[in-house]
Amino acid sequence: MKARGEALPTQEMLINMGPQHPSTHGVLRVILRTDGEVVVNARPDVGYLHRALEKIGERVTYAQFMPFTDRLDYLASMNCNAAWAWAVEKLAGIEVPERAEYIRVIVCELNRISSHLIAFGSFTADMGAFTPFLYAIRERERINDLFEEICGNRLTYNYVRIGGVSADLPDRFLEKTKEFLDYFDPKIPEYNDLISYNKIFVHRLANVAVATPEDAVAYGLTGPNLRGSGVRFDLRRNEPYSVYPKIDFDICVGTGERGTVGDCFDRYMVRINEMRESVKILRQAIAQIPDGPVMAKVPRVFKPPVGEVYFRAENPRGETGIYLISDGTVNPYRLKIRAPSFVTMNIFEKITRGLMIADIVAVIGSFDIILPEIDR
Amino acid sequence: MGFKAYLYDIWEAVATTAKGMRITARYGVDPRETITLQYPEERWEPSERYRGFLHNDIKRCTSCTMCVRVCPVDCISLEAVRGADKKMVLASYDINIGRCMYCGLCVEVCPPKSLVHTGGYEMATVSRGELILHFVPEDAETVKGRVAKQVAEAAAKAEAEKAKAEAEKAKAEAEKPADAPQAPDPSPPPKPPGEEAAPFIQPAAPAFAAGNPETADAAGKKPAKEKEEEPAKAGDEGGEAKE
Amino acid sequence: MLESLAISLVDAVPVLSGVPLWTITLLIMVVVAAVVLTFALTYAGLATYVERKVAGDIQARIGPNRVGPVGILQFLADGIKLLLKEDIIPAKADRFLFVLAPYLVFIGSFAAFVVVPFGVGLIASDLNIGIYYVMAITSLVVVGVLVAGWASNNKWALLGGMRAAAQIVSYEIPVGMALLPAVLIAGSLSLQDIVRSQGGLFGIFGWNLFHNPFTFFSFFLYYVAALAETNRTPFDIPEAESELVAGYHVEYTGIRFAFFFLAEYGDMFVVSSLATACFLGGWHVPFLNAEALPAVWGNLFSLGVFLGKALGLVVVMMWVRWTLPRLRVDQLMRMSWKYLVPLTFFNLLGVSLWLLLFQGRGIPQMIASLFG
Amino acid sequence: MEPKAIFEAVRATFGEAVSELQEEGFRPAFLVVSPEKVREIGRFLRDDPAMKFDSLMCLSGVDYPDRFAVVYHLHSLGIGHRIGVKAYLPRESPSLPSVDGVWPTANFHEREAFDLFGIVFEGSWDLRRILLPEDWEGHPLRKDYKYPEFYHGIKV
Repeated sequence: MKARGEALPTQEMLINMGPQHPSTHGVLRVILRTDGEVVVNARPDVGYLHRALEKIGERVTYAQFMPFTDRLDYLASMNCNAAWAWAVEKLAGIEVPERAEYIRVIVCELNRISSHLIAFGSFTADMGAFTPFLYAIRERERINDLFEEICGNRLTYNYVRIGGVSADLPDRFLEKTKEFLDYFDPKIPEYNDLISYNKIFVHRLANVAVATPEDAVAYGLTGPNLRGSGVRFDLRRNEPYSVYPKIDFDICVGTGERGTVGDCFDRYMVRINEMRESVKILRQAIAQIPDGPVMAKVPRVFKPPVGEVYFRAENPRGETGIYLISDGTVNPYRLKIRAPSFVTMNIFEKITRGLMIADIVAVIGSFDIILPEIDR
Repeated sequence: MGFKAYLYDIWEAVATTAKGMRITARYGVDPRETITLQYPEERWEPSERYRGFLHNDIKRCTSCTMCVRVCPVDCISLEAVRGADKKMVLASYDINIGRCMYCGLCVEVCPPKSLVHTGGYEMATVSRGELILHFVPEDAETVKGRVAKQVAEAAAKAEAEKAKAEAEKAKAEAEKPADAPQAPDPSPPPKPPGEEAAPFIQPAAPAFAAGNPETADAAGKKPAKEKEEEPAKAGDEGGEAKE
Repeated sequence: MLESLAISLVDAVPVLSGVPLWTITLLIMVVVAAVVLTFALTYAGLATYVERKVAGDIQARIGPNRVGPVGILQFLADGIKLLLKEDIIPAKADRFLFVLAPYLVFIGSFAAFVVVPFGVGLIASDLNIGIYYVMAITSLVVVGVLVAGWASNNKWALLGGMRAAAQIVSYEIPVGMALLPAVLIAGSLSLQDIVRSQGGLFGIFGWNLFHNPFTFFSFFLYYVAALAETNRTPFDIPEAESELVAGYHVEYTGIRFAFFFLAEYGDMFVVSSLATACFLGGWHVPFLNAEALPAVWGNLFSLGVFLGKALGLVVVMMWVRWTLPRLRVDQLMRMSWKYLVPLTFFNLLGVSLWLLLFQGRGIPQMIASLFG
Repeated sequence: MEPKAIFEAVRATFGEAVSELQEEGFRPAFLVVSPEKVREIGRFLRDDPAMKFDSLMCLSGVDYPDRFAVVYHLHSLGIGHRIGVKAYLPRESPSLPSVDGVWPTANFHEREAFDLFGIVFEGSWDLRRILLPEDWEGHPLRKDYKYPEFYHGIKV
């Protein structure tokens, strides 16, 4: 025993969280400097999954890059497919048939639900409640069934094409989607009862890792993470593309329901509420979808005009921006993908200061990052 | 924290926990909620558009290489040689399904629709080499050698016929020099070569020995074509059995 | 007790009269220990199976169903697998402590079975300090866990070990305090005495649970605190697979890991059986005096009832686990020191005052006396 | 604000540092600025009440045939207009001031551009390789990048 007043020398501990860790959602590595359980500094180290998609993009044609966008954010392949198609169409000025646009919106919103389900499920699993994860997976399987019918795959859909979609909707698809929506609607209150408002869960999330609106904008948070900070901004509404202007829906923002605006709980609740809005969008899109062709005339050897375009789409994880430079050949000259999760990791070091190790897990989960997108 | 808040805290914890436990209990006791599919016994039916393993119907394949060019990951390799009939003959058509990402672009562009996705999704191998699907049952070199031989034969035959025709022409010219401009017939007298002899001479590849369609007339073409199909089918069956 | 058993055995079988008494006593001890251990191991194995089944049911799945009828032999398969696994000791681990830790945890958990009153006469050793003994011997678990966390030479394991030490030490207090009302009512630390005190002809109203409002709350407080003692969700932060990967046993493999695993389930049973003995009337069957029945029937009957009650509580633990998320370490501490400790003290005070005011009579007795 | 008006306004403040407005075929339009003035122009674009470009959507490095460029895509959440800013750099030792003091989000983008193009951002608070290993040689997104045959003695 040391004499009274003589402090024991203490030392900060350096812990490697990841790249192999159950709740870093992939191969994220966080270098933690901790003082006991309290995190002094958490520095994310990304790049373990780098596949040089941008370099690949310079070697393949515009149409060939479509399957690679599947691998960008594999939980929201449809959204990435569609973002790529929209970007190229904007570059080349292709008019897409309205039915195709509606189909894209339908599949994108279905995919948004399924992506948010995984976000919800894996987040609760990170928080120690494993059961909601299984429920989320169960719902997601039904969406996967729908997608399998429409495009033949359950994960990497590669369904959207430049100028439209690869195939028209199969028979009874819209009815089945409606059935799913009717089934899914009552599930959200159930999730809320089961876990969202659970005392322990709320305590784990409220007031943890607050991203103020100013910080959120300055650090480039987008999508649900930005809205969780109380910023009412949604590209589907503020910079409308496709047929979103014709559809009525609300933008969900964090309200500081159980704590401060912009805490983990707000980010979580925005996702839960967005699933409801997606259901709303889907119902409208199903009611409005016109008949017609699903593919515009696009030459087989597709050469867009020389130019540069930056297109961004509201994906489940935020804005996926595509900066595309065309030199008039069949291959993109330069292609930069602004991945929302990648940008989100930038704020990580700032807002995790002074949290506990268990909170790091909550922060990663609340940002709903996905590694293939971070590392591209 | 006031005493009231303290008690409310406890109450909230108990109430929300009870709420959650009620839901899990309902799932726990309700057998209808079980959604597991007992995989090897119960099977899920892939949908019509399911993108499973690729299959190429080599009878219909025209060796146009569209699939090879469109494949983003270069998993299809195709070797074709120009046959005696000026059509492309597949020497080998391999798909490395270990590499394939099932994007379906190749199926979309295939002009004769010979390349299709099957519903197959089960495969396990112990070595990577087994992940390469061979659609042409024979060895590429064998096919190439055979075709080269046929081409040479056909060329020789054509040469012979040309020589013959020229000889005739020369003869005709010699006989009727005045008629010379009309004399050369673009298609010399059709003589379906080896129409009945070829299958016996070359049982391995009778189809291609059946003749040069350019030299064959319409009547001679038809039987030759029918002959073409039979052995091809046999070869295909052999391939399936191998799989 | 064992000695008297030995004497009666010698009386029954005259051949043994030549053998020294202590040998027979020792033999009986070994046999009893073997029986208890066998029970404990079988129970722990089956509990893992039940846990997975419960989890499956709750999660809309099936759970294990391949080995044996409805998968009941799954635990044997798992056990064999764990036995056959390579036993890895990390190169930089403290070998001696690393090897020692699982035994400490295992002993701490399974030695408590000795005083569990399974039935009228079914108790390995009816110690007169039963509850005290349980509290003391289960403290070995925390030593084992801490040693495991330290010896693994892994930062995650160390964090887990530290968390476990802090948690178990903190929760010992509410656990002890919540059990004391039963001791007060029975006036004895012996578990058999506590169980006997809950008899009577009031059916389930003879249980301490319904003795007075304070004991009623005591039971729930005990149950929550016991969940934390056994490191179960929502208090499983020493393992916390999503934060600490696996906590203190992250470096353990094979049979050493199995020891930790079995100890956890053993602990669950111990705390459940304590709750049963102290609050749920132990082996008492409502409206039936098991002690008055012939020895064999009485024992069988009471054994069944006791196991039913205790295992029911174990299943509730599983149900809780598959519903709730996990607390953070500071919240866990706050819960213990700010909520459970004051409340258990308050309860203890309440029970003491009650006993003082009403001469040890509970509400059911008072109601009964009203009706004559 | 229209790109033209933004161009005029920025030009009025910074003069020749803003050399041209690329409009035809560029969506959004680009202000071409001289690299050494990037930080000042960025701060002006962020703080000027008529501009308020508070959000840096994207920062990319580009390898044009004869020179490098760093491209900034800006957006204003309040006003809702967008503009691109482009700074051309020489191929030899490309470097320009970092803008992570203006928009903190620039940091990861700049690290990426540094990693994949070798563009040095002076004054950045943390300029390290981000996607590739620290000991990787070369900058793969350059058009003249040669694929390595070995990495740590392992055949690629």
